[in-house]
Amino acid sequence: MDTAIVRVLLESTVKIALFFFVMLTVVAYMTWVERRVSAWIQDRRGPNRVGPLGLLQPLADGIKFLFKEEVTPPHVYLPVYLLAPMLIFVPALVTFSVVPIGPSLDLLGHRIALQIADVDNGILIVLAFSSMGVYGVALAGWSSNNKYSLMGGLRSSAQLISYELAMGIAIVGVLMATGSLRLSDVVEHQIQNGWNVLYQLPGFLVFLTAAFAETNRMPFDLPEAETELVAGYHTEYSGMRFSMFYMAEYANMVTASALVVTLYLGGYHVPGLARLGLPETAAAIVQVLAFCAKVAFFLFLYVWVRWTVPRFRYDQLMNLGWKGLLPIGLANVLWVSFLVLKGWA
Amino acid sequence: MRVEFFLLMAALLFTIGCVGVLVRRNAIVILMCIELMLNAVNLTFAAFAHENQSMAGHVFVFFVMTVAAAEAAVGLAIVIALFRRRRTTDVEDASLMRW
Amino acid sequence: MVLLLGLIAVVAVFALARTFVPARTVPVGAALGAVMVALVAYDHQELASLEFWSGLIGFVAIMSALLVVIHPNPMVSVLFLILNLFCIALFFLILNAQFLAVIQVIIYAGAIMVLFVFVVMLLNLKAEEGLRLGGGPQRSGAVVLGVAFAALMFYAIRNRGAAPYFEPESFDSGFGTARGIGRLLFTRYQFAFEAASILLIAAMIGAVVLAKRKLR
Amino acid sequence: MMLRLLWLIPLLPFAGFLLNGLLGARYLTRRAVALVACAAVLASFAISVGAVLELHNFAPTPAETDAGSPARFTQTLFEWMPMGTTPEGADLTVRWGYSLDPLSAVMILVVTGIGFLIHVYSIGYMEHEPRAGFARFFSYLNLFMGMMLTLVLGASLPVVFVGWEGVGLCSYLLIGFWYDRMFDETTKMSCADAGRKAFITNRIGDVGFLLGMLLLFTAAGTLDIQAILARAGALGTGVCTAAALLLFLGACGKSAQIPLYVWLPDAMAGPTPVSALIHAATMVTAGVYVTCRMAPLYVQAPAAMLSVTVVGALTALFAAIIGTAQDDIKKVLAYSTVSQLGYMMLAAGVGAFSASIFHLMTHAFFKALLFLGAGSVIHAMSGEQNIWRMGGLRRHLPLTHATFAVAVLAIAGIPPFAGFFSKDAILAGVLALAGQAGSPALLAVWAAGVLTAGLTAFYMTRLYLLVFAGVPRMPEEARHHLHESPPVMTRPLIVLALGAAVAGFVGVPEFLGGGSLPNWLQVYLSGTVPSFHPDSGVIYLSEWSAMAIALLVSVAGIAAAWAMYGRRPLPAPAAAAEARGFVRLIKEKFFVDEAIDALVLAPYRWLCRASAAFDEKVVDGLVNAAAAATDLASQLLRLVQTGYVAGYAFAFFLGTVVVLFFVMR
Repeated sequence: MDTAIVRVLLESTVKIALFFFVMLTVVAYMTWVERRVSAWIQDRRGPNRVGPLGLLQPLADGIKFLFKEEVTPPHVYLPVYLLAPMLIFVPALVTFSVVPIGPSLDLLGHRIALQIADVDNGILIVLAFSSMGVYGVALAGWSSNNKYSLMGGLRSSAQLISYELAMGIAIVGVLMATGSLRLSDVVEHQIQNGWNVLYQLPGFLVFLTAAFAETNRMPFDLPEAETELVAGYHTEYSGMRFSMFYMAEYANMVTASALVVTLYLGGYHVPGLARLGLPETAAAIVQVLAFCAKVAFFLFLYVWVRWTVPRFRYDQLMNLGWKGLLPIGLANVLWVSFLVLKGWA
Repeated sequence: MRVEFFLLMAALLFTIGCVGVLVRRNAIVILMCIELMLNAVNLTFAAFAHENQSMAGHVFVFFVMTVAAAEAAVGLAIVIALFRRRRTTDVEDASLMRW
Repeated sequence: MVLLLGLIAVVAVFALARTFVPARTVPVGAALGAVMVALVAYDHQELASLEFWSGLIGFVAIMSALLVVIHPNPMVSVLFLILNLFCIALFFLILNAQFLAVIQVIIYAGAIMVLFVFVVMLLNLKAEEGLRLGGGPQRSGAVVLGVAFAALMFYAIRNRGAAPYFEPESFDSGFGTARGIGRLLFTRYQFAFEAASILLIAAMIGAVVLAKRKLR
Repeated sequence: MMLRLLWLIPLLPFAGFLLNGLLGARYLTRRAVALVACAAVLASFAISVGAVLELHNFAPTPAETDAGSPARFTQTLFEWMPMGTTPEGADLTVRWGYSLDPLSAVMILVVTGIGFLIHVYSIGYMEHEPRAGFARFFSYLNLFMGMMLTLVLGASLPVVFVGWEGVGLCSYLLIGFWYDRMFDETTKMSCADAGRKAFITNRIGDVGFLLGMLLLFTAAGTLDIQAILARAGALGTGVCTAAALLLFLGACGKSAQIPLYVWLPDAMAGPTPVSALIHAATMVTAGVYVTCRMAPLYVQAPAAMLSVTVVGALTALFAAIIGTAQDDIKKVLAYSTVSQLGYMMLAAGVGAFSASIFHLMTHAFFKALLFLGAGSVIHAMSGEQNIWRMGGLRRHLPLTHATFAVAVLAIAGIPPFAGFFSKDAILAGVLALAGQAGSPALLAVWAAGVLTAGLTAFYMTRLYLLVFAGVPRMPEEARHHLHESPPVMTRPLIVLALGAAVAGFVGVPEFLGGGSLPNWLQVYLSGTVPSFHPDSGVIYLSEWSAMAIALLVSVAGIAAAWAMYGRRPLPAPAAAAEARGFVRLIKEKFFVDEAIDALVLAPYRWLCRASAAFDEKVVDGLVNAAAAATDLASQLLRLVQTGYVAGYAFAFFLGTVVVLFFVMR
């Protein structure tokens, strides 16, 4: 085996392990953040018993989930029932692999990109894997063999498909401006020409809304609307399998936030950093931190919105998706093409 | 990697799809078998495109996908209409169009 | 070597398909992992080769295709078809058709198959009863025909003219990219492209008309 | 100059036809219609006269004239059927051309001259027709003129055939002119039926003409008449005989010879001017004309000549016998025409072609005159045609009577009227040939000719006596309507009477004139038709005595008629049913129509019915069986359509595999 492949394999393995660890940690702590923020918004205290400020709460939850009995209802279609949580969790993680969290830098004599996979068709891969998420929801609903689950699954898949479209249209604007499908190019383009959000505000808003819908978060959490569907597609799940859904939701949130940041808010770009003349490594660290901060803001926004906005009705949801976001997205495409033609973007 | 490998693979997939169409009675599965066949053809296109270094094969794959999407949409709509009327998706129950 | 791996893949896929009970899955998976590790230890060169992965993907593709046909439950068939589509997407990648690979995933796996899942869910289809191979003359005839067809294809492919042995490094960097396809699509195949768009609209209207309960 | 306008001669009447046919019924007044029609024919006549006069001074090359070849002018208008050339290089192209030579010169003069007179006469005769019918009548007449002139002038056989068919068509149209009227109450024959009968009978002859034409084309490689005649000697007797006989079959149809004469008596269903023009003066002589035109061919075929002679003689005698017992004024004239046509054929058969044409010309005069006179009588009698209800018309119709009497004398062969000379020329020809060949059979033919002459004199006198002499036998009411015809009708009669009186002098036999009055018609025609010159041999009778015998027989016929019908009061006519024996046979026209009906038509009808049955049962049966087989096969095949998609797909896949197998094998 020649050294190049060994190096690539090693590098990737390290990156993946690191990413996995960070991701799971963030996901775990997002549950804590969620509860704390909601308590704050509702003028309560929130979890504060386990550890300082309740910081060990996610750990406790995890332990609890692991040790809970896995109840497998007798009427489910087992193979698919088992497969569904994995299908919903994996795409969320995989999507993140194409997002650059920082510039490439020299480390230990190698040029290393702060990105797991810098592929040509990055944006398409994002779309591809986000579309995979539908299966988890749909199959979970179907295999549970329960009409509430089925309804939840159907609704959810319809919702995901609808908003995926809006999302795709919004991304087209970014693609046109950049002229490349590579996400690092997208960031590079924004560093050169300014953030996309500045002149693609409609696209940004559409993408953001669609991202909310894609993650099944309030105000679009119809698939699990407990008042009408008990708990939607994951009614029959319990224990670690339920926690997979739970974690997948937060993983999706993180990925979606990272995508919003990458596509519209310049990714790891910090305006004016280049002028400071920092050494490359330090600058990279600053940029990674900036990226994290931006993502954190959006994660907070998710929580904020969840406890602020009421849930849509199903028809309102569909109307918004097809009659609201889609036209706006198309208008955005027109606008960006105008800009591109004029050479302003 | 000889291109023959992909051709053989495509041939096998195509055969399986064909046999599936003949063997199965569920309209949805039959449609899926047709998708299988289309994919086998797509693979052949891609293989030849690679062999000849011509992107035309890719374009054809693109169009095949378009057609497949249209076919799936209409086919499934028909299946739904059929199911609504006759409570079945078995193609052998939908045999009114005969002598 | 490839044969051995293929055998393992067959066993794995069958295990996954037929015995999806966790109790049995765990030891099989573990055994599989152990074998893999042993193989890596034995011959890592082989593992890094394209032939090995192609063979593996091919076996998975064939097996999943077979299961699409064989499995009585339509939903399982759909899932195996998705697996098959992924395999083909990987083939596309191997054939330097990266754009096609992604498109394959987005359109086929992400859109068309979702439609299938949707319909299966909507109709709440049960497993097809009485599905067994060799039942009835037509089924056995179909299998015989299939074998004959496959044999013909093998014969044809075996007897085709000498083909170049491709070297991935020799390729033009633009081959298989979105840019390349787009260039062709909007120049040489402009008309076909427009026609395809009309086809899609027609299919959309047709599907709506067919599936709608009552047209207002 | 006039010769250059040859093409106008048929074209002018044709233009008149178009003008009257398309506009006449709606936009033109009677006067205009009549003017157009007559002017067209008159112009044709004028051009004809000019052309014929010019033909005398015309010679293609002086050398040809010196060699004694006929003065002939041929005008080729266009290539009609370009058929390329034979491998040997012979030109097969058929050209549309007209040719004028002495034979056709005589014909066009007769046709246009007499035609013009009849046109004028028709103005008066048809005055009671509605305007549309009037215009139709004249357009038909003009069309007929055009076609007849095409026939006469045609330089090649197809052109002649066009005219031949065209005059047949006009004959059909004009016989059936009063298509809504009944012609014969006893046999329920309408005028339209009569027209059909004429047309169909003619068609039978036309088949012969067509076949003869094609045979000549095959044998000679050309259809140009002069070319064929020039090669006639090289064709061989067999071909010549076959072609001559086939052409003669056509002539039989057109010229009403046995056995195809039956249409002519029924053709009297048409208006009388039509009978005069078509069925007496011009069209019916077309057969004789063509026979004479192809004379060099006939000369090469003695058997054909003999057939012509026999058929002509039989027809002449047969029709004359029937004519003695007819009660209808026009029927008498019709049988007379058949008889006289037989005479002409007889002449042609013995080789006396110029005599034949001579008789054709004189006959045109006096027979047209007879018909027109009969028309005048019918006009005066308000449509009555039965001679037993006439009588004593001499007082009421003096002009008609006078002219009619001239015509009767002419046809009866009384010198110096025209018929005497022409009939004598024919009889002399027969006698001369008989003398040359030493054949008693030809003497019998001569005897038949003489007998016919006597019978002709008999029935014509009978007709004259019954119509004009004696006491009136018509009803009282009809007697008051009697009136002489208007001048527009009588003037043509006078002109024709003059012609009938003097036309014979163009063909005075040589022994009579001795040079002062040469038989210059024969001289004139000699270049075109082979003249009959008995060089030597036994002559049974001297020309003088032969002529005397013929004259005596004619006078005897007149006397006999006078004896039978000149008495007063006249005995009532015996009804046909009451008559016995030979008289009955004559009155019933020898039952020829009935015989044809029984011998030809009945088997033919049976054949038709059998064919119809064959068609319905066998042919249709086969078709139906095919349909039934298809149906059955479809019924079986449709079982394939099971409605099961898998079955279809299986068949599809099977087919694919099979095709692939064969493609890759």
